[in-house]
This record gives sequence, structure tokens and C-alpha cells, in this order.
Amino acid sequence: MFNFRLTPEEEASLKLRGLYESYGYSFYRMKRFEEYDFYAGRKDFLTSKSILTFTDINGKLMALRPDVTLSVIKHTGSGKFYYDEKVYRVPRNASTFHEISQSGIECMGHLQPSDLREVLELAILSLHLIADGKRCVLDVADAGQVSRILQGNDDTAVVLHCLAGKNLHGLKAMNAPDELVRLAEIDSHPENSMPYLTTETAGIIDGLKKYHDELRIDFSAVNSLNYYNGLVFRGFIEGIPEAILSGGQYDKMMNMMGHKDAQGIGFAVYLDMIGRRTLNDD
Amino acid sequence: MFNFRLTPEEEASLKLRGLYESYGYSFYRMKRFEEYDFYAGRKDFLTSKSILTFTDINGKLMALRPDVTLSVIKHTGSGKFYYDEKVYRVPRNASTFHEISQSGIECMGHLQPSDLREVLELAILSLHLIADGKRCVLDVADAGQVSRILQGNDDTAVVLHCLAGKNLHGLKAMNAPDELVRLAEIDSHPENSMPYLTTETAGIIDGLKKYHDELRIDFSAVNSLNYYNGLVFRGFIEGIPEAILSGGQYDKMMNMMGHKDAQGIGFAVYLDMIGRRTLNDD
Amino acid sequence: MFNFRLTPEEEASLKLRGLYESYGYSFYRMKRFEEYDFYAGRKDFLTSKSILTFTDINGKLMALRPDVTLSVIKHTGSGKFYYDEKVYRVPRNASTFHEISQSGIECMGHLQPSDLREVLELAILSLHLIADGKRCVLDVADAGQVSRILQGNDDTAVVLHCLAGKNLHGLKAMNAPDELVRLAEIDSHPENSMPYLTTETAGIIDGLKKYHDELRIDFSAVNSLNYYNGLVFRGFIEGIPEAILSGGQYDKMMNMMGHKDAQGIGFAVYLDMIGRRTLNDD
Amino acid sequence: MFNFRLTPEEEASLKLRGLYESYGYSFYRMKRFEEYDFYAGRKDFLTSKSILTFTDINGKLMALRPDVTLSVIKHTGSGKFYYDEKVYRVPRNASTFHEISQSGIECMGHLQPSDLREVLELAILSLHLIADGKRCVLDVADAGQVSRILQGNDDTAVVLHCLAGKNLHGLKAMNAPDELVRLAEIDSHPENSMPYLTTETAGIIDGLKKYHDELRIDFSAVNSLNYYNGLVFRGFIEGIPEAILSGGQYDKMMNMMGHKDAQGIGFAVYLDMIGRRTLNDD
Amino acid sequence: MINVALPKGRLGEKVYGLFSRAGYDFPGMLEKNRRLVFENEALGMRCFWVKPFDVPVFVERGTADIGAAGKDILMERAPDVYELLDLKAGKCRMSVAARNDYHDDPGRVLRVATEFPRIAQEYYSGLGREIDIITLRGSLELAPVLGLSDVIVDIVETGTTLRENNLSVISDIAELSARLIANKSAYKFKGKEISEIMRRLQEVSC
Amino acid sequence: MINVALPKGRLGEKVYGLFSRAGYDFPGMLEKNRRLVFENEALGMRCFWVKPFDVPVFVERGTADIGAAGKDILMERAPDVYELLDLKAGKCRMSVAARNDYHDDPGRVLRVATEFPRIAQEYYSGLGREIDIITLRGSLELAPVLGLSDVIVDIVETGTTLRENNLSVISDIAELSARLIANKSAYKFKGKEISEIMRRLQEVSC
Amino acid sequence: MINVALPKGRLGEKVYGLFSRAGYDFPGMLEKNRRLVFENEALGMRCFWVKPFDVPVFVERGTADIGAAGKDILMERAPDVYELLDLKAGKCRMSVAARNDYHDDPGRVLRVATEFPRIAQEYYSGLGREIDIITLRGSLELAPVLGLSDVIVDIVETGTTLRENNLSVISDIAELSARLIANKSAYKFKGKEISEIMRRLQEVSC
Amino acid sequence: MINVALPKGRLGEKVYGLFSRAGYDFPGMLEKNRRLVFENEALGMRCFWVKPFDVPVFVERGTADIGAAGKDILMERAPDVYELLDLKAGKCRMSVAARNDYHDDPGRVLRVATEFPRIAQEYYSGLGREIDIITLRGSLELAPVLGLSDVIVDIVETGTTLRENNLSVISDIAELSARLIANKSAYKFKGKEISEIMRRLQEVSC
Repeated sequence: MFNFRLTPEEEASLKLRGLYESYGYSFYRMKRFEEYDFYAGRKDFLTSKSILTFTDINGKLMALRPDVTLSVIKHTGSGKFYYDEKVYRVPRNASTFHEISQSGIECMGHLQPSDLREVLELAILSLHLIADGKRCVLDVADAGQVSRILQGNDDTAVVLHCLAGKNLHGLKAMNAPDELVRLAEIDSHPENSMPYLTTETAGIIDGLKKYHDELRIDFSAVNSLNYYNGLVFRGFIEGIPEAILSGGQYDKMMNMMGHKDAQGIGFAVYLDMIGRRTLNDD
Repeated sequence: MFNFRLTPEEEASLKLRGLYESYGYSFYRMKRFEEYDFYAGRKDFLTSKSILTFTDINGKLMALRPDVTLSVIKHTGSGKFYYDEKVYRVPRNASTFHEISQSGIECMGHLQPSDLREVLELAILSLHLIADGKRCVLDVADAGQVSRILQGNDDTAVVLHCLAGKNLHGLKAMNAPDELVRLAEIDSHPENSMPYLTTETAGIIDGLKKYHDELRIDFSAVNSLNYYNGLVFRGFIEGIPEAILSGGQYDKMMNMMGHKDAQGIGFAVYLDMIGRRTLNDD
Repeated sequence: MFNFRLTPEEEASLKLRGLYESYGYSFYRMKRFEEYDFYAGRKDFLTSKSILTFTDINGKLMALRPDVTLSVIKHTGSGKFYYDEKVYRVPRNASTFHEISQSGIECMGHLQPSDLREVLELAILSLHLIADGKRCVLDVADAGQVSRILQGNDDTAVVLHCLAGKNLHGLKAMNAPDELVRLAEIDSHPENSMPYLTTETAGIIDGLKKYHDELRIDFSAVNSLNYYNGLVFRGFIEGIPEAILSGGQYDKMMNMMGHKDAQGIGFAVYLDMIGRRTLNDD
Repeated sequence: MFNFRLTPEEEASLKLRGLYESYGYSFYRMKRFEEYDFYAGRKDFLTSKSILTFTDINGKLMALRPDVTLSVIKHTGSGKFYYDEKVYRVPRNASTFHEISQSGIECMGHLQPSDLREVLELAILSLHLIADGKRCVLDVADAGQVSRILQGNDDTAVVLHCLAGKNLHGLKAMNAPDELVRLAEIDSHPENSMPYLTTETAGIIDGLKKYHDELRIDFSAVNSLNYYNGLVFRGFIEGIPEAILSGGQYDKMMNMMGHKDAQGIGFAVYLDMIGRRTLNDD
Repeated sequence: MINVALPKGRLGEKVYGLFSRAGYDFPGMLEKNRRLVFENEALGMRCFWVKPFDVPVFVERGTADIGAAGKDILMERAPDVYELLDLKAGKCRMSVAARNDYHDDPGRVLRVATEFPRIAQEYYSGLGREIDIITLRGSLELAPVLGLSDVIVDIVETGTTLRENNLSVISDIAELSARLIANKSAYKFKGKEISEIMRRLQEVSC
Repeated sequence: MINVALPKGRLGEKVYGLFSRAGYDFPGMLEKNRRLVFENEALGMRCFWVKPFDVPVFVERGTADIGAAGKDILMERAPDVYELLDLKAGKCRMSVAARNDYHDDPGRVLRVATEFPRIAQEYYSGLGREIDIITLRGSLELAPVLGLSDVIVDIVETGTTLRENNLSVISDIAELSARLIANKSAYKFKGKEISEIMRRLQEVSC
Repeated sequence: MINVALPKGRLGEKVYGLFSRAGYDFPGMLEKNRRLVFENEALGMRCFWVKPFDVPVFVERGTADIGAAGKDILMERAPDVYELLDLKAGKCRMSVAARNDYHDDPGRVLRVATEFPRIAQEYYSGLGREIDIITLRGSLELAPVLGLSDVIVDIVETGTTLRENNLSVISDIAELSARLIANKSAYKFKGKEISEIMRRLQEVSC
Repeated sequence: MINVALPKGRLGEKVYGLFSRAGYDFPGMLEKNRRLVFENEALGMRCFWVKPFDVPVFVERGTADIGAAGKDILMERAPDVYELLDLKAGKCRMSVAARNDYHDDPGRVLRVATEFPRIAQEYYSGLGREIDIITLRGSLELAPVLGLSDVIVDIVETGTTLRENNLSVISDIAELSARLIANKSAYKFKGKEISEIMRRLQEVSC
């Protein structure tokens, strides 16, 4: 159809759109900017704390979308959607805002285990599409287990920071619950870690057998507990220094935003990282 | 290649990219935002005066691109480029900033008449690509002639306003030069208007014979003289209430931005207008 | 001390500072700007919803103080303070931000009825200082009573809007509690309205006998119940179309900001209104 | 009149107002904020390049006054005015905007040498008022001389930077005109430096004999030549590490802002520095 | 001296009718003439006609102590005044209307024509719907008929005009009628007089 | 099919007079009725009344191909349209007026009441004067009379109303009259028809 | 190939000591020479010295797979890496110190000199105290001694330097020591090798 | 009392050499000890070592009246001080270097590693080139060698280190050496003493 070259990012994003449509996800395009206050109260749901704000000519303080998920929830609330947008963030170690291509999917409503499994599968297939030959890995964890262990714990923030950093000495130093330390120590291969998971989660993972070589049960994938419950996951590609895919189950956020007894799960793919290979092995 | 539906805007922009590449234009992508002051001093080069500003985390006052041409000039200065970007403007009659898909080309360097003809041709072909069966028209004028007539004139601003508005009574009321009034009155069909044009311009128009039914010599296309000299043009599609294409020759701007004795010409296509049909004829 | 003329606003603000110091209030000066988010979550505590925001050179989204009380609470938490600052607001019917001189006091800690009485007295004396011969009036109400009546009421917002507008037909139309309607109808002279007040409030009002001609018990002074409990009041001066003084008791806000079982009460004087006389009687 | 303590800054500003009024200067208060673009094109007239910008509710990009002089020129254009305002700047080595008390005077119109002398005298008297016993010094230079020497010089910017830094080795390294080097080397005591000055300037300095111990002829006081011609000066107080007073003659700026053949001179006092003593001598 | 602002037009004349029935007459008010202010020394009152949309401006700024305004205008302007009385005159509704054949597509930004942008904005924000507002001064029905907008937010009395142009009400936003409003400060210092006017108007209204 | 938007009211009726003298008649246009759109099959034209302030909106957005609007409204709205003809109807001026006894104090922010905020703002920016605008829909003369504003920026025809209220013109801003405007895109594709209309209107106007 | 970044200086040498005790030797590492990268083919490892503050940069960006950094620097830089092991080397504290004769005035903005602005800022924000930070690269003690700042936030080992300059610790912020960190992505694909290194270092550290 | 700030390290020692040759000795300055401030009563001078990057901070804020700093640091910090004298010590250049095999692609954003972000930014802005800066504290050569950056902006003395790592200078930015700087206010009130020091240093430097 097009007699010309696309940029790697563009090609990836178009391939992903094809993948998501083939799974019955429909295209979601953001129509307008959201007010800053819409994000202000939900900052720890965002991957980056810096939000590009501007005042519109009607005097409203607006934000240039740091994230798409929140808008999808606000404006739809149920269904299967995928998007392909520019978002605005300050990448780690950068000193200015960047315009970043991001694709992703959101699956909302009364979710069945099959829905969760499908989303995990799509996460892995997304990695395949862009890995372009390189190895890839999807870390999966269950935020729900962590919440249960930590409920009523005062140092939750610090504990989570250690957990995300695989900082066992830190956890022990602050006498974190043994049950949590065990999760932090898990051997990450699905087969070996199954026993530590809830039956639901185990069931879902079990249903993804053919991907087990690329799946890791790794609780360092758990960050905030304020919005995520259930599954959380991060995708990595060899040679790319950061996670290029990130997602999870955000039933709590669904409820906070007025979609009572509905669940939600989704993930984002950070297309700008495709270029970011490190040379340290040549 | 893609087993899914693109939005009309996306499809148009991809088609246009195909067209421009086939004419040897290479893709230009904006890498960063520009500082606001970069645009501040050149506001009358911009189609919309409102610029979306934000302060970056390094404290610099930045602008979300209201325009792409200025950046292409600044960062390249010569060559043939096309772009396909989102720009940020307050559309007429809107009360908020919108994110608008814009495609366009810039042709810079030591330009030959053939380059100018090519750009006009690409403007017409761009209209064909998106008109989707509807009739289209390209208004062309020569800003250089107007400058020559108006040099030293104190009311230039007002005169231009009348010219752009086909406001002959206004022009006469303020005793605008007869020569200008004549240009304002021109019968717009190329054949009949040739005699009023400079030989260079006439030559170029003559070279576009096969498009003469869609070409109009119409001096209401002239707006600012500060940056545009030579050719200026606007493209219209039946049923779309505003010009959907706008361009011109900006040698002066080239020089002001340090590219001495180089010329430049280009145009932008406002893809967001594709949706904006009026119903007044059904 | 000064051989020169001060502006009426300056003179008023200096006189007020003298008054407040003589009552043992100490001067509070704002040292820095607060982050916007500090105000964002507390907007209905502010008299104007528009906040002048800017991004600091460290990338933080800041606000130009729309209000001083919140900062006094945050940075002190107990004690008697008065201030004399410029605040930044969009006055009603204006289309731009204005820099407005505002004076005021805050009295925080374990408050006694005598403290509350003192603050009301200072409100009246402040009006005297700036009324410059004209008549003045202080409307007083008890937000606590209203909360008790409305607790669990779904239309609280609408009811309060009617209450603030003396909109009895509105209240009746929506079947507001009779007890509330009665408060809305109260004859405002202290003597006659005493019976409708709580004993505490009645006690305080009683202690201000010598000001009874200028005191009105008027429940239209109650606006938000989210932060104010107990006393709320508004001061008017003949010929000035809006309230020039506004205050109340904000124990809830004290608690929300971490000062458990402490109370707070204070008021602000809008000095810019001194100029705003209406001519309709000359 | 006031039975209470003022802050040192407040006291200084009120004293200065007394001084200026006694010399026939009238009070100027800024009524509104200026648009950012008003300052954007004149940044090198400002002592600090960072301007606090915000977008007003009418969509205009505004600035919180970084400077008062420009507004006085714009809104008056002739007469003797003094002001006492808060300005907004990022102090050197700070990482946020600060609200700074600034007083100053502007004397505009058809100026006589006596006017210039008076302004220099007021600068010295202002230093006395706030020095509070400490020694003070006023550096004076003639930007006009420097312009004449440097006209047509390509490295003006670099040369001025060296001049402001007393960087003689730099000046010599770049072969700056001997005449300029001589000015940079001048022995700063008025008596000895007279011969190097123009007769006008010499005359003015001569008229200030009684202050000669506090006057220095020092060409490092010259910074920008774009706006300042004629006299420029900086005031220092022992123990305060930076200049606390800064001023000069800005005829060029007057003309650029449309006040043809009018002159202007004035200075600003940075009251926030009063607190900034260094302890290195106790 | 009590200053009264009344809205020009049919609604205003109805309201003036109430005033005179209540004993507040202002000679010349109803005649065609160029006078602006009509004073009644005896009553110590002064009355003037202003455009319906301007009544809240005059009252809020204290140029008028009291005035009469339609609820629609009070909702749109949201002035900081007291709304003392429902004068019951000029009853109608604020509604959303569209072509009879109109079908909404939630995925698109809705084009809304109206004379009341604030009311429209608040109504649709409540529904979480994104809209583009086209502000017009009147003849709203033309907008959907000629395809300028998808829907209109406008005042509907009988609905005849809508019917005749194949438009119909999709939903109602509010009940409207004329209200007596007062400047807050004026109410403090001219309370007695204003209450008396209220009392008398109440008797005659309904 | 050419769509024509005419302004309701006296000016519009004058303009319609020109149209009919020029041979463009729309049966029923002048009757009191609820119809919105008046079509003349033979001419292939359609005509409708809209509020004067709305004409530019209909034309700029292409809902109307041409329309007639007062210069005051074109200055205030600054629509992106062609201004093809001065219809010479409804001549008057845009002026600044104040009480006869008014004395300006340049040190103060000037309070300006007007129905044309943009025109007022641009006029005073040109003078470098800071102002507060009070936007009203009409009865401007009341503003200075009752002390709501210092001056007004408004349309002045004979000036009688001003005189009778002890107001007088301080300065003039512009000459006004009705203009024929056209949508730019429509002009490209219906140019012949529009030019013919221009030609005929020109003959009858003046 | 595993890339290891070690911090130049005393701490780094201690850490390298652990590495070699654990069997990871890089010939030439401790010699004075201009080489930048020291490779051990046999081990399939490569090692290089970088400035302590830069270790997190090399590891986070994947230029190094693992590295050793002081906790102070990890707190200041907050890199997105795994903190795998406490190497126990270079134990000390992050503290606030001031002149012995210093008395705080809560009403003033506190002047804080430090090499760790982020740590200082977070500490004082927690206390709700407004501060001005003076960022220095070292010789912090001079700041309070010469009156450049009121207090300092700095690393304290024995405290002797403080004592000798009449300074004393006001409060402690954190316990510090060297940590083994790893790039998150590298850990996914070189997990086995990295775990082995961890295991061996654990045995020798402490 | 004149306060002098000298930069720790090789450059500082060279400069101190000049001071003592010029007759300004501070007993103990060169010994390894914990003292911070070295006073010479006789001279009425006080001297202290600070990190090279901190010298401008101490002088600009008046904690030191004068100091010695490399031109690189003065360019990076751009302090508001007097630069009185070129001490000629520690001559070298600020340069851009890259791998010998490096080829630039103007279409990409250039990754620049440096200890001098401001100098790098200004240099490339001058060229209109967009860059990403990676700020490091030292061992810059590692950046291009390990692919962390495309080029480095760094101080080059002999260039040997570069050569040995297959790096080479692409372009030079500036000539560097140590400079004597003074606080502007101090210069006003301690001018005589400072001039004398200048004079004597000038004799011995070069």
C-alpha cells in the first residue's frame, strides 16, 4: 500500500495495531487534552511524576497526556481498546520533556481468567513483534498477594521500594514479613514458583505453558499497591536497558473512577526504546 | 501489510507521504520542542497567533510546535523535506488548543523555476489525493508584485487586510494604488490573468497547463509580506469551508534565519479538516 | 515617621497591622511559593477557583498564593498570626488575574470561647478601621448547625447554594429540612435569633453585646461545609457591593493537615475593595 | 503612627519613599501584569534572564514583572517617578523564583546635567539610608564612551564581558582597542580619573565633590550597550557580596519605545540583599 | 433610594406588571421614549430597563439594588447575589433538542449550538461527554436544521417551533421562570425596604 | 443552491429591501411566521434570518455561502471571510462617549462598558491605556449615567439619546454600514452565482 | 560478557578487594596506568573504574551490567536498578551537622550546604522546613565554619574532623555502606552469571 | 583580613606555589592534616582548600575575597566575579573527542558525555545541533569506548589518554589555565590589599 519506508517506531506501532485488532480490540483515539487536576490526584498511577502542564486559552490548567489508560477508563469504562498515541514525559536522566510514541491495550468490564490470560499473551506477542530476533522476557507477579501480606503495615512504601529493587538485605533489616521475603526470593521459573502463587494466578500462568521459557514469576514487578491489585508485569528485550512494556490489573482504579464492580487490565509499550540498544557487547 | 482500518486522516497522511517520497522528498521528523522565543519573534509567519507554551523542567519556556516549517529551516536550511506531524493550535472559533495532524513539504536551496513548478504541482496532487472525488481549486498569487507596489506605503497592513478580503470598496476608500486594485480585481482564470503577472510567474503557471481548470490567479491569497515574497497559494476542496492547504515562497525568512542567498518554498496540508464537511447542500 | 502620602490600601493595611499586634498577634510573612498540588486538593477552601500557576525553573508546578491561611496552617499549626500579603486571584467578572492586597489573622491551637469572641471582635474592629465613617455589618452563622441538619443529605451542594442565596423558594421546592428553612428565615437581629443558636454560639454572641447593632445572625454566610465547622462570618461596608471581610472556623482543615485535635479560626480583609464604591446614590 | 515593628526591608523601603518624595518624585504603582512578549524582546535590559511566565485566563502569555523600569517607560514616558514593588526573579545560585522587594526611581524627559547629577546623588543617599553605618561605594562609568570605542567591533559581547570582569589579560589577548584597555585600567578615584572622561561626565562628577570618597570611576560597571548609553552605575555596601543598587541612562530604550528625543535615567535598589551579610570577618 | 433593574422584553413587561399591581408604579416605563431611568420620588425608588443578560451585572455590582432575571440567565451568569423570590412569570424549560432523525455517535465530539455555553458545558461535563460549543445569540433551531450543529441547548416554551422544523426535545435540563434578585451588600443596608418589596410582590405573584 | 444569511432587525430589513429590488425575492420573508428558511427554487437560493452577531458564524463555517453583516460586527468577530461589497445601508459610527462632566484620570484603570469588547480593547491598547471592560448587551447609556463605567464604546447614529442623557462623544473609532460577505470556499465553487448577486446588489445599493 | 563498574577511590579499592577474594581478578586494576577497561577472558568479565557518582549512570543505562556504589549515592541518584547485596564495606552515616554554638531560628529559611541536594531536600521537606541549598563538591565543614551555611548534610565516619572544627552532629539521616547493583534488563538475560557473582561476594563480604 | 580560596589538587598546588613565591605563605597548607583554614596573622590573610568546582561559589558569595579557579570552571559556573589575572598555571584545552572510527549522523540527536554540561550545551547550540547530555564526574573516555555516548566534551592536556583508547580530538572549544578571581564587593572595600596581591602574583606567574 505504501511505497516508502516507515521509521522503526512507526512500523512497530502499525504491526501492534494489526495484532490488537486481530484479537478484537478496537482503536481508541484521544479527542482532547485532560485537565491537570484529573492526573494530579492519581500521580502514583503514572510511570513518570513530571506532567507537562499548560494553561489553555480558556484559563483551564491542562496536561499533555502523560498516560492514556486513565482517559480510556474515564471515557469508556468497559470494552477492549487499543491505542497508539504520543505521550509526554521526562525520561529518566533526561532534563526535558520528550514526545514519546506509546501503544497499548486496555481490557475492562467483568473480566474472566481467560481475559487476563489473553492480555498476558498479547504482552508476550507484542514483545515478539518488536524484539526482532532478540530474546525477551516477561516478569509477572501478583500484587494482590503483596497487598494481603502488607495490609496494615506502616512501612509499605519502603518495603515496596526494597521489593522492586530485589533488596533482600533491606527487607530483612526492616523485619519485613517472612512470607514477603520468600516471594522476593522466588526462583523465577514458572514451574518452580507455581506453589507460591494463588490458584487463580497459577491457573492463568499454567494456561500460558507454551510461553514458559519467556515468563518469569518475579515480584520485583510490583510497585504501587494503590491502584494495582492482581497481576502486574514488565517486559524486557535483550540489549534494551529498561523495561519496554509495563502493565497490570487496576480494578481499584476502575472503582475509584466510578465503575463499580468492574475490573480492568492493560499494558503500555514504550516504542521510543526500540532505538535504545546498548553497545556494551560488540 | 496492515490487516486493519486506518482513520481517514491517517490514510491521507500516509498517501501524501507516498506522493512526496516519489518526488524525492525525504522524511523530516521533529526531534525536540523549540523554545517559545524562537516563535515569539516570528508570530506573523504562523497561521495561528496562539502558541501552546509550557515551562520545561530545566526552566526554559518552550512551545509545542505551532508550525513545522521554521524548524525545518533552522535545522536543515537546504534540501527537499516532507513531514507528517501533530501541531498545536487554537482553530478559529474554538476556545481550546487542539492537536492537529499536518503534513507538508519544504524545498530549500538555490531554487530553479522548475522547483517552484514542482511544488505547485505537488500542492495540486495533494488536493487530488484527499479531495476524494470532490472538485478542488488552488489559488495562486505573487506576493512579490504586491510588495513592489506597496513598498513605502504606510497602511500596508490595512491594504493587505482588504486585499485578503477581496474588499475592493475598502481599497478604493483608502486610495490604494490602481495597480493593486487591478490585481485585486483580476479575472482568476489563468489564461485571462497571465498578462498581469511577471514573466517568471507566468512561465511557471504556463508550465502547469494541464491543471489550469483547478488553478486560479487570486491575489486574496497574499497575507503577510514580512516573510513571503514570490509565490503564495491556498488550496480549497468543495464542501470544506476553509482552505485545507496553504503555502508560499519564504526567501526572506530563509535569509533572516541565516541562510543567505538561499530560497525556500513549501506548503502545509491541514488534515483535520478532512472531517469538516458542511451539510448545507443535502 | 514618613513625610509622604500612603495609598488608601497601604494605610489601611498598616492600621490593621497595628490593631492585630495590639491584640498579641505576631507577623507572618510567606517565605516561598507553594506547589500547585498543595492547593489543588483543597480548592473549595479557596474563595476563587482560578489559581495562577507557573512552572519553576526546577520543573515544579507552583502556584502564586491564592490564599494565605493554608500556608499559615502548614508552616505553623498553632499560635496567633496576622499577615499582610499580595494574593493572586481573578476577581468576579474580571478576565485576568489581579494582584490583590489582603490582610488577615489566624488563631490556631486549643481554642477557648474567648478566642472565638476575640476574633469576631477583631473582625468588627477591622471593619471600623476601614469603613471610614460608613455603616458596616458583620453577618455571623454557625456552620456546625447546618452540617448537623444536612448530614447524610445527598443534595447538600444544592441546598447550600440556596442557603447562600437566601433562596427560600428553592429550599422549599427541594423539600429541604424545615429546621434548615427556619435558619434561613431567621430575623437577623441577635436578640431575636439567639433562641435558634447553640448555647456555645449564643454565649459568644452574647459576649459581643456592644456590637449588636452591627452583628447579624444570617445563615447565608455559610458556604462550604468541607472545611468550615462552627462560626463563619462575612463583613460588609455600606456602598461597597461585595463582602470585604470573610472568615470562619476551620477545625476540619486543621485536622486534615495533620494538626490533630487543634482548632483554627481566622479571617481575611480584601483591601482592594476599598476603592470599589458604587455611585448609585449620588 | 504605627505602634509595631516593620521588617528591615519594609523600613528601608518606606525610608526610601520618603527620600524620593522629598526630591519631588511621585509614586508609581504597577496596575496590571505585562505580556511576556513585552519583555521577551528586551531580555538583555533585564538583570535576570529568567522570567516568571503564566498564561492568563484569557489565554494571554503573561509575565510577573521581572522589572519595573520598562513599564514606567511604557505607561508614562516622561516625569520623575519612584516605585516600591515586588519583582520576581531567580537570584544567582538559586533554583527557584523568589519574590523580591525592589525600590527605585526613573527620571524621564528632556534631561539636564543637573537631573543626572541629582539621580547620582539620590543613588548615594539611598546607599546611606540602608548602609546603616557600613561603608558604601558607587561605581560610575560612561557607557557612551565605550560604545564610541567599540562601534563596528564584532566581538563587542566578548569585550564587554572582559570589561565587566576587569579581565585585562582577556582584553589584551583579543587585541581590544588600547583606548578601552586604558579605561579598564583607570585608577578609580574621581580626581585621578577625570581626564579620561568626557567633559559632560566630568562636569557631573565634579558637581558631586562632597561624595568623592564614595564615588569610583570604574568601567566594569558597563554591561549591555544595547539600551544603556551615557552614565551607568552600581552601588555596593561593605559586607554585602553583590551590588545592591544598579542603574544607568537608557535614552536608547526610550527611543525604541517610541519616546523620540527624550532621555531617561534611573536605578533600582534590591532590598532583599539587606539581609545577606557575609560572616567572614567576625 | 432603591434602584431596580428590569429586563427589556416580554418577560420584563410581565414583571413590571407585578410591580405595578404591587403598588410600585414608574410613570412612563411602558411608553416608547428615550428616557433611561424612571424615578418615583414618593416610593424612593428608581427603575430602569436593561437587556435580560445584563440584569445580573447591574445587581451584582450594586448599580441596581434589586432586579428581575430569568433563571436561565442566573444559571448562565451565576452572579453572587441573593435570589429572593420566584416571580413565577415566564415559565419554561431549558432543554436539549435535535433533528427528529438524529442519531448520536458517542465516539465523536458533539457539536452543540446554544446561547448558554456555561449551562451546556456543565450539563455535558456531568455526562462525561466531550463537546464543541457554537455560541449563537438566537434562532438556535437553524443550527441543527442547516447542519451547523448536532444539537442545541435552548429555552423551550410550547415546543411548536421545534415541531414545525422537525426537531424534538431529547432531554430537559431545568425549569425556568423570572426571579427577584438583590445585591448582597445593598440587602444589608436597605434590608427593610427590600423585604417590604418582596412581601408585596409575593402577594401579587402566582 | 446559494444560502444567504440576513441579520434580524431594522438593518436586515433594509438589506432585504436591496435584495428584492435586485430581483431576489423570498416569499414570506417579511411575514410574521415561524418558518426559518425561505427558499426560492427558481433562483436556486435559500435565505434565513439570524441574529446580527451570528451572521459571520454562519458564513465563516459555510452554513451560509453569503450574508449581510454590519461592519461593527465584522470588526468585533473578525471572521475569515470575503467582504465583497459595501451595501451602504445603516450608516453610523463606532464612538467613545462619556458624561458631559467626565474628566479622565490617566493614573486610574479606565472602566469601559461596551457590547464590543474586542473593538474597545484594541482601541485602548493602541493608546497604551489600561482598561477594565464591562460587557453589556445593550442600553449602554445607562452605564455612565449610573456610574457603572467611566465611558462607553458603542454605535452612535444621531446622538440624540446621548444628548438627552447628558452624554457626549469623546472620540470616533470607525465608520459603519452593512457589508456583503462570502464564505471563502463557497466563493471558489459558486463564484459565478455569487458574482452575479454582487453585480445586481451593487446596482441597487447607494 | 559481564561488565562491572567500580567506584574510584578508597571505597572502590575495598570493594575490589572483595571481588578478588571472591576469585574475580582483573590484572592491572590496581596499578597506576592509563588503561580504562580491564578484561578477564577466562571469567568472561570486564571491569572499569568510574567516579563514585557515575556508577549508577553506567549501570542504569546498561553500559555496565553490575556495579558497586555507596548507599549515599544510590539515595541521591535514585537509579532504577536492582540493589542486590550489601557489601558491608565503607560503613558510615549521612548526618546533619552545625557549629557547636548554632541555634536554629525556625522563622528563617535554613541555609544548607551539601553534596547531596536531593537527600537534604527530602529530609527537610519531611520536616516541613523551608531551606536554601548550597551545593558543594566537598570540604563541607568549611561552610558553617566560614558562615556560608547554617548547617551541612554530609557523610560522617569518625566525626573527628567535625570535632576539630567545633562542629557537631545534630541528627542522623541514614546508615551507609557499599552495595552491589545490577541493571534490570541485564539481570533478566545474564541472571545466572550475576547470581553466581552475588553468591561468591556474599561469602567474602562481612 | 583577606580570605583566599584555592582549589584542591595538582592545579591548586601549582597556584599555591605561586603564592608562596610571591611571599604569601600559609604554614601547614601543604601538610596532610585535618585543618581547614590556614591563617597568616602577619599578612592579615586566611587561606583554605576547596574543591575546584566550589571556588567560584566561595568567592561569589563573599566567603572568600579572592580565589584561584581553572578557566573551565569559570566557563561552566559563570560566576559574577572579577577575573583579575591569568595565572598561566595548568594550561590545557577544552575539546570535543570521539572514537577514531566515529562518523556523525546529523539526523540523530548527538549523545554527549561531559563534566561540563553548560559548556557543551552552549557549544552545540551555537552549531544548531540537538544533543542529549550525559553528565559524568570523570573518566570521560570510557563513555565513547563503551558506547555510552557518541562524543565527549572534556579537558585535554597531552592527549595521550585519548590516543591510547583510540579516541581523537574532533574540535577545540577553548584554551584553559588558572585565573585569579575576586568578589566584586570585596574588591571595593579591600581594593588596596587585593591589588598588591595581584601585582606580586603577576611578577611570579609566567
